[in-house]
Amino acid sequence: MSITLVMCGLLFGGALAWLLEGIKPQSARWVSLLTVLVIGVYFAIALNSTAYDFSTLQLLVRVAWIPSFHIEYALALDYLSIVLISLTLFLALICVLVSWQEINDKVGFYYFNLLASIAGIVGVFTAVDMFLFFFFWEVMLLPITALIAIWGHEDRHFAAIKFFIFTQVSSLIMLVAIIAMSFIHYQQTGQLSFLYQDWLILDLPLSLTQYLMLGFFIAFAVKLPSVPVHSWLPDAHTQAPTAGSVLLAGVLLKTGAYGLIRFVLQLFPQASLNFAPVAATLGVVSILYGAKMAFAQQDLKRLVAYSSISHMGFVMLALFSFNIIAYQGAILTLVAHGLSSAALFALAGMIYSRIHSRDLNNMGGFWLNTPRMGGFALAFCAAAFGLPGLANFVAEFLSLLGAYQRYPILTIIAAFGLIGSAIYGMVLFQSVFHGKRQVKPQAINDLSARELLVFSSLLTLLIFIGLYPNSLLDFFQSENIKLVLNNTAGVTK
Amino acid sequence: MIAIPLSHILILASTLFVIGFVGVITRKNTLFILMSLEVMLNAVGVAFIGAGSAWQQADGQVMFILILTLAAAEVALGLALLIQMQRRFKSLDIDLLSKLKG
Amino acid sequence: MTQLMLQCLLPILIIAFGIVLSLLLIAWRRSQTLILIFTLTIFSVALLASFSLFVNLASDIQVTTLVKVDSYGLFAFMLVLIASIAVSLLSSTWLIHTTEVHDEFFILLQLVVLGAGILVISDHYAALFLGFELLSISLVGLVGYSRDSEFSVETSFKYLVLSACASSFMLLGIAFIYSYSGTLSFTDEPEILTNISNSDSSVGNVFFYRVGFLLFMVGIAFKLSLAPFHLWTPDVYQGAPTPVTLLLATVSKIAMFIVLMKFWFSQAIFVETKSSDENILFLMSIFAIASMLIGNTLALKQQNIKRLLAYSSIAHMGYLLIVLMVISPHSVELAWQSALFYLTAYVLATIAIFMTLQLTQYNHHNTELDVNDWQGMFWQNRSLALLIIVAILSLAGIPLTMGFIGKFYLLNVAVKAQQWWLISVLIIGSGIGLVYYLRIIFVLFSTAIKANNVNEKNNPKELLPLPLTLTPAMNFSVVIIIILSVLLGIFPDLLANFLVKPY
Amino acid sequence: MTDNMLPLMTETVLAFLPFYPLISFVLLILLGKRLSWRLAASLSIAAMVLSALSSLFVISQLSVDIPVITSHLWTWFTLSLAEGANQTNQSAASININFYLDGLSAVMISVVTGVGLLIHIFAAAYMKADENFSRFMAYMNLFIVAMLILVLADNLVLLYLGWEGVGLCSFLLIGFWYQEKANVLAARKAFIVTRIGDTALAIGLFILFKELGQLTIVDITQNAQLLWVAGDDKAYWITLLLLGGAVGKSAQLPLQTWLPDAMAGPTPVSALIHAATMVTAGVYLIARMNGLFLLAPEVMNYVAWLGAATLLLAGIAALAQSDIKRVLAYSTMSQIGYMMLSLGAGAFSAGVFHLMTHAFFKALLFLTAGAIIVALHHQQSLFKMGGLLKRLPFETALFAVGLVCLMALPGSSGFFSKEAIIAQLWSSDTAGPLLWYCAIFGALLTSIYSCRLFFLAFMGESRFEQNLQPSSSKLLKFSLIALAVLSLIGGVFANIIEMSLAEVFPLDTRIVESDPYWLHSVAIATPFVGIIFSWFYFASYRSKESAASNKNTFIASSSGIATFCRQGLAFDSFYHWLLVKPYCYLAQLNRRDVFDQLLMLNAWYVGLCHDVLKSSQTGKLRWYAAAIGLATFLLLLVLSVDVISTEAS
Amino acid sequence: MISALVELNPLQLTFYSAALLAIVASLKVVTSKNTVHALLYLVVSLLAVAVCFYLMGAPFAAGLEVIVYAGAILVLFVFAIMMFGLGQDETLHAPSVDGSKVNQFSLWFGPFLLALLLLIELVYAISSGEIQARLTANTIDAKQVGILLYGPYVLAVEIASFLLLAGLIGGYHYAKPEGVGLDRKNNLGEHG
Repeated sequence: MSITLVMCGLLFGGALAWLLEGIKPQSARWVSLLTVLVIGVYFAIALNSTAYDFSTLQLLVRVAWIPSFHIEYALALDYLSIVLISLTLFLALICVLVSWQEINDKVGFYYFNLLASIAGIVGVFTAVDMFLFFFFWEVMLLPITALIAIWGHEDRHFAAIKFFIFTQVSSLIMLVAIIAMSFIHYQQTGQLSFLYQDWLILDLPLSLTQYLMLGFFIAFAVKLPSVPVHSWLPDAHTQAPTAGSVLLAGVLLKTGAYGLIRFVLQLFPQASLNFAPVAATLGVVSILYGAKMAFAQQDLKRLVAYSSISHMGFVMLALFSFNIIAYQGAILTLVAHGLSSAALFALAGMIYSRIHSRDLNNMGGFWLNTPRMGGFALAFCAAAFGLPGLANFVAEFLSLLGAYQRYPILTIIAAFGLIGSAIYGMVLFQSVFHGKRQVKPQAINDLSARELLVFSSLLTLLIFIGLYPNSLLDFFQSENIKLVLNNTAGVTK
Repeated sequence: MIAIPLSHILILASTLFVIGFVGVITRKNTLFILMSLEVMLNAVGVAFIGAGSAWQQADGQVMFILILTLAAAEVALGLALLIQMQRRFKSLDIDLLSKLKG
Repeated sequence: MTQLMLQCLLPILIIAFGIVLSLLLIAWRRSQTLILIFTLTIFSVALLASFSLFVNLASDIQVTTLVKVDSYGLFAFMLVLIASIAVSLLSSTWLIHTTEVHDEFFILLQLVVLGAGILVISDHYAALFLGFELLSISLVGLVGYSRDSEFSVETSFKYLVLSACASSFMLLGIAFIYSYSGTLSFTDEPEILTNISNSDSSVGNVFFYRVGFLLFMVGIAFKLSLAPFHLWTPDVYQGAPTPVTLLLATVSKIAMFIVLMKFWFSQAIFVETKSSDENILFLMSIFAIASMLIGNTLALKQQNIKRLLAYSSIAHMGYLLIVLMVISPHSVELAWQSALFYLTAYVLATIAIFMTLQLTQYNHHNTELDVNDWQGMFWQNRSLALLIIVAILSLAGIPLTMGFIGKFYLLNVAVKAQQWWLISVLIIGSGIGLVYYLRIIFVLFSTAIKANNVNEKNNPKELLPLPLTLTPAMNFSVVIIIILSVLLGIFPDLLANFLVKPY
Repeated sequence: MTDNMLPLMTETVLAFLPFYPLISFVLLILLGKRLSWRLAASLSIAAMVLSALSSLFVISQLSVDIPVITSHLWTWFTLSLAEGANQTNQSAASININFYLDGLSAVMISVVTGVGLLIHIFAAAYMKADENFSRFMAYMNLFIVAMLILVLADNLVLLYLGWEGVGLCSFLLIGFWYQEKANVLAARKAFIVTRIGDTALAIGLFILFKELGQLTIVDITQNAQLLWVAGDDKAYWITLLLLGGAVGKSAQLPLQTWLPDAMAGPTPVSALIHAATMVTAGVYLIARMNGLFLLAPEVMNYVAWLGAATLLLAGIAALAQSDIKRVLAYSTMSQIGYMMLSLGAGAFSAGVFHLMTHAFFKALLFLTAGAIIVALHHQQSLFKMGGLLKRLPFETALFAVGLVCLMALPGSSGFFSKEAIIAQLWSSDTAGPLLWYCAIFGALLTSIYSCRLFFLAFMGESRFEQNLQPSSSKLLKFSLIALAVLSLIGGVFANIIEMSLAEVFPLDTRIVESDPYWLHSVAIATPFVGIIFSWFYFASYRSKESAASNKNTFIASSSGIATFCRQGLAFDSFYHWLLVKPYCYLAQLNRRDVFDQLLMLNAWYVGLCHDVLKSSQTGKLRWYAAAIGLATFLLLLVLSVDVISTEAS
Repeated sequence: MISALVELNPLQLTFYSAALLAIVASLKVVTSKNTVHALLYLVVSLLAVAVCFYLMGAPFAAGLEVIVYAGAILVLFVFAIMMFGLGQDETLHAPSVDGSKVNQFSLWFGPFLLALLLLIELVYAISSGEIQARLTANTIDAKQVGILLYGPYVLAVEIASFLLLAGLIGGYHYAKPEGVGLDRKNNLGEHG
């Protein structure tokens, strides 16, 4: 089981795509498609053939990297990271496919960036040395920023800079917290260490952890994103090329949630517990505010972007409820939102490629020409507003059900987000597919085979997880997670 | 010899220094600026010599000599530039030299 | 003067001899190529000498009262030499465009290096002052070197007058400190503690010292272009020929910062015995904070690349000041490592950018390059554009590059010293900085203007310059710098291990 | 063997029961327009037939010995419980995809599949000409799936799945003719308004789960009755929230406004979803959760009052409608109000019985109305009809049958069910005489608007000039006749229903003797009073007077009060001003995201600083030198101020 | 004040009068309109400072002040003035600002105030220190200076020579007339 191989493979594939483009123009797409497929298959096979029990964090690699700071190259996996990596690789496939015809300029370099960012994201999900984690955390941003800035829409530079500054500034705060943690380790053991497992056993004074926790929290809250630091997201999503949006919504936001789960909650249980009311409130505000803002948008991608904020609010609320049900709900939300928002962005991309506009006012009545697309769009909108039977419902239901155990009032307020999501979902679907037809009939074609493949694979997964969520949740039933959560809960008592 | 308080010497040095500085920032004529710079350097020399004698060390005077060297080098360069400026602008108005800004 | 002392001074002596020999060489034959090769040889030999000295140095060695050779200083001197070699190589591409023979240029360059060399090993105010002035005076000669440039006189006059002003302030400060302490050496026990046993020294006494310190810092801050003494920087950067700007940005900064650290760490300990260094630390934080904020803010919408770099250098010096904020003597070593690593990253990145700047300037026949002149370079000249990208990312402190490790070092120092204010300003400053750094990178990728130009082919002025073709040697050095920046950014220990004093 | 086989088989049949229409749905969607009308129609109807036969079979297996049949499909998800989080001692609650068949769900599935089948048959004929026929039938099938899941669900989450599913189908079908702006808005409104109720339901589930650690209906009822006594606070809140859900789905006050607009959908949709099945889901929910509602008598009382208020409001509104379908829509609302009233009064089986009979006759009414509308070239306004008695005798007869049931004239199915409700109101703990009067008044209103409708549409002078195009489809006629028969003889099911529901609902222990003797007679007489009143009051509608006087009447009907009534007592505009406008206004106000603006203010501020600082770069040497002095001066000041403060301390 | 003056011994009196003279002369340097006058005032100021040096016990420095400063450096200035004929008023060479008093005032007022404040601060710092009576004013003669200069400071002397070299080369580069130092080969070639 070598995650390093996965990352290197992706990078190598990207580089190959870049190089080969010069020789044979069409090859970049195939090369990257093959790369992602091969890597995905390798990952699956490798997972099945290992004897590790991933219900706890299993250290896979540990090599000294920067000895003068005792920084190590340490990668580990558990079910959480496995699920997220699988999601990443799956969406990578989707990204490659949705860019197939959208990108015609500098294709090779585009795919290089795409695969490089995926490699970085895989790194983020596996790194357990905090310096390494930060390293990947930053490195994944570069290619994504490039994707936005080079292949984005009209305001791409602004959006890319905004995106980059938000994440960079917040992650610098995290870096400070990381360094402070390593010094605390130094003070307590006489040696610097950035290893996550080492930090877990530190005895931290509460007065300090509150600030440290906040350092991590801010970085992850920006990435998640949570109100009031969400405003990079609508711009970035709107301006990014389709695959960029898919990647951003599908995977990148998940890194924020992943950070919250793995680091904030586990390293600073007491501090996060004290902070939980604030965080949960932020989550609720995000849910409602995101839903409200989504409704107000005229830009299709912006609408979906705000809906992402709303969905991620559920994650925040659920995670800070310290409840196993909510925890499962949060994880499921990550996957479900990854799929559904990816689908919606892909939809936006396909519409854009047909009418060259993202403005809802220019749309309407598409059902007439594109019933297939409409059907899928309906399903994905339904997923977005949490129709039972699709993955998002179980996710939101579990999140709220769990959160209610701890924050009854907040959860009830959050539940109004369900209404809000219905409103924007309806607006989204109806303004595109219902109403009078806005464009000439020949202008829009129904889905091509490639697009059909993208959509149907996404929908299949959404339905499968929606009807059989235990396929995922079973991994998160283990005693271990309960133990951690109980520990956190135990602190309260 | 009768002692003169070091503080008085330093006050003298400061006064001369500040006068020189005023010259640098008020005069438009480049030549005056160079002269004012000389006044400033000279003031520093006063301070060094005062301090040196206060500590009964020759270091102050050594420093003075080094400052003298500096003054010479500076004046040489400054006057050369003055020539260049006169050649190019036919004027010594320092405010002409404000093309680089922003 | 023992043999050991002479050995220690060998790199400096080589440069000094080089200057004399150059004079003789000029007397013998005036040739551009010859003097260039000679200068390069001198620098390389000095580099070799310093490296062997650096490796073999067993302890800090005091050579007369004036200088003290230690490994930090030697490392910094090697940096200076590397930067100077880059400057000479770059200037060789620039100087051939004018008809004069530029012997003076190379002699002045060597004088600058000599001044820097003295600064980095100085242990005494006299040495500091002399090194400082040698650097300034030679630089005055260099900044206006191309006399046919319209800014020549303005640049050199500004630099001369302001530098003289600043050094006067500094000298007055030294005089104050001297009258207070009775010694001109950094490391000597101050006389005030040995001679006069007035243990009940009042606060005012310390205030006197502080005033001296502040006046001294004016000079240093001027040279490092720390805010609020930064005003000259963009003008001189812009007016000076590009290689000289590189010199200003690297050699002068390295040397001044090293001497500041030497001074500071001797002084900080000295002040510590008086158990009241809060005010001075406070003063330094003001410098740091002001520089970080003002530098980055000024660079925000700047279009001229050189001015932009000038402003960004202000910010970088502000970041670097953080290493001075150590409280305990134990952290001094970390502070040195951090500073040297950061400087190395900074120098490498600056060299990279100026190199590109010089090459593209030549291509554009335009010394006033705007950021937009680099438009679409990534698609025309990939290696050069990559060089800029790596350099900019390094300056912005993004991982994969050395600059990030440098920033990591700085943050380590700051966290250890618990300078939370400085850290927050650093973060804010970096945030602002990203705006203009990213803008440059995006310009490299953007293709909008090019498309327009295709339609207006009949207007020769608007045509983009031909794609740059680099000589193999240039290409090689570009690749080397890229690899070096990234390699050291991923494996910083390759360099960091050198920064630990072996003794 | 057979003894063992039979339960297994029953379970299997039950398990597959809802999924035949699903298969049909998938096929119809995938194949789409490639299917011919015949193929698509037979596919969807076949699925319905299969479901109906299955339900007949499983219902036949129910007996006193086997009151409940369950069928486990798979575990949906598992809710782990933190220790000590609830009073029961289990560590996890499984949410299963389980089907649970008892008397109540048996009634429901028989209605859903039975009426559903008939409406499908009707729809196949009715929608034949539509180019999206197969999509329509697919939606209808999907709706049946969701509805069946809703009524068969053994836990509330699965019920919620069906609940939302029917909502979505309703949305799709209302907006089926999506090119009309009005349809689109009606669909949106229907979905969002019901979603508000759904949210209340969801919150109710959260509380339920927190309090009981259960979401399976049987367990909830059992545990709740073990743990709580009547009047318990928790039960109060939970049932209130469940009521919220029910109110939304069943178009009761205060969430009733979507139903009239929902008539924008094709008529079979109105018949199936907005009359027979979906809108009764709320009634089903309350009946299903009766164990819980009984613990909260106050909420029962609210249910009754809401029902009464809705039936009156809807009755009044129906009086003023000009669109035939809207009249029927309001009448649906009003009839569901009866059901609610009945549930609130504790007369659960009467409510459910009325649900069934209402499904029959309201489906009949809608479908007949549909047939008439088609015949009139999609003319829905009553004022454009008139005199259809002669021109469309078949339809008129069927419609009359429906109206008779609606008015609950003796002998009709509506009579049995409605009388059963009214009879139990007077002495109910949670209802009472006041509500009885309401019900009676409602019955009066019902007969008046029914008569008005009948007079306007079928009597008097024909106001429709064009030729009629009555459909001659046999399928259509078959389904109509079948429904008419059901409507008429529906009363015979009363005993069967009573029997099958006896297991589900607690026994009625109230003493009926306290009722005054005249109750029954008044109740029976009321519709006739209404008819007689209308006969005279609406005389102009049925007379063949000159067009001018008719005109006057119609103008009068557009007076203030009439308009107020026609708009459903202005609830629409009330909500529009109270909720929709402010929300839209807020959204518009903050379209550019105030947080973003605040954050970008920083950027603006830095830009401003840049400009200010840039102006300090004047390029003037003397200013630069002065700046050195100025800075030195200021820094010295900082130092000295600091010293003074240390000296002071 | 008067009594304090009376109590001063002649040497001190000389010092203070020389200091006063230096200050006044310096003031005249920076305010004078005429270049040559200013230069002469500068000489006066330097000479007065030389006297102070002498009284501070630094006769060698006093000598250098007169010889090098007043002698050599100022001669450079004189040469420069003579070269360009700069004897006149600076206003001839700088665009005059109507010469109105208001303008003059506003031109001077800010810098003057700034300088005054700076001076006050410095004086405050000086007087706050305990360095009042430290000066013993024993003469440090040229020999001591020489021993120091060629002992510990020998490197400084060497470096100072390079400093002068730098000044020389820089000065040469700027002052050389256009065309001097052209590469002979190029000069004769097509560029010539």
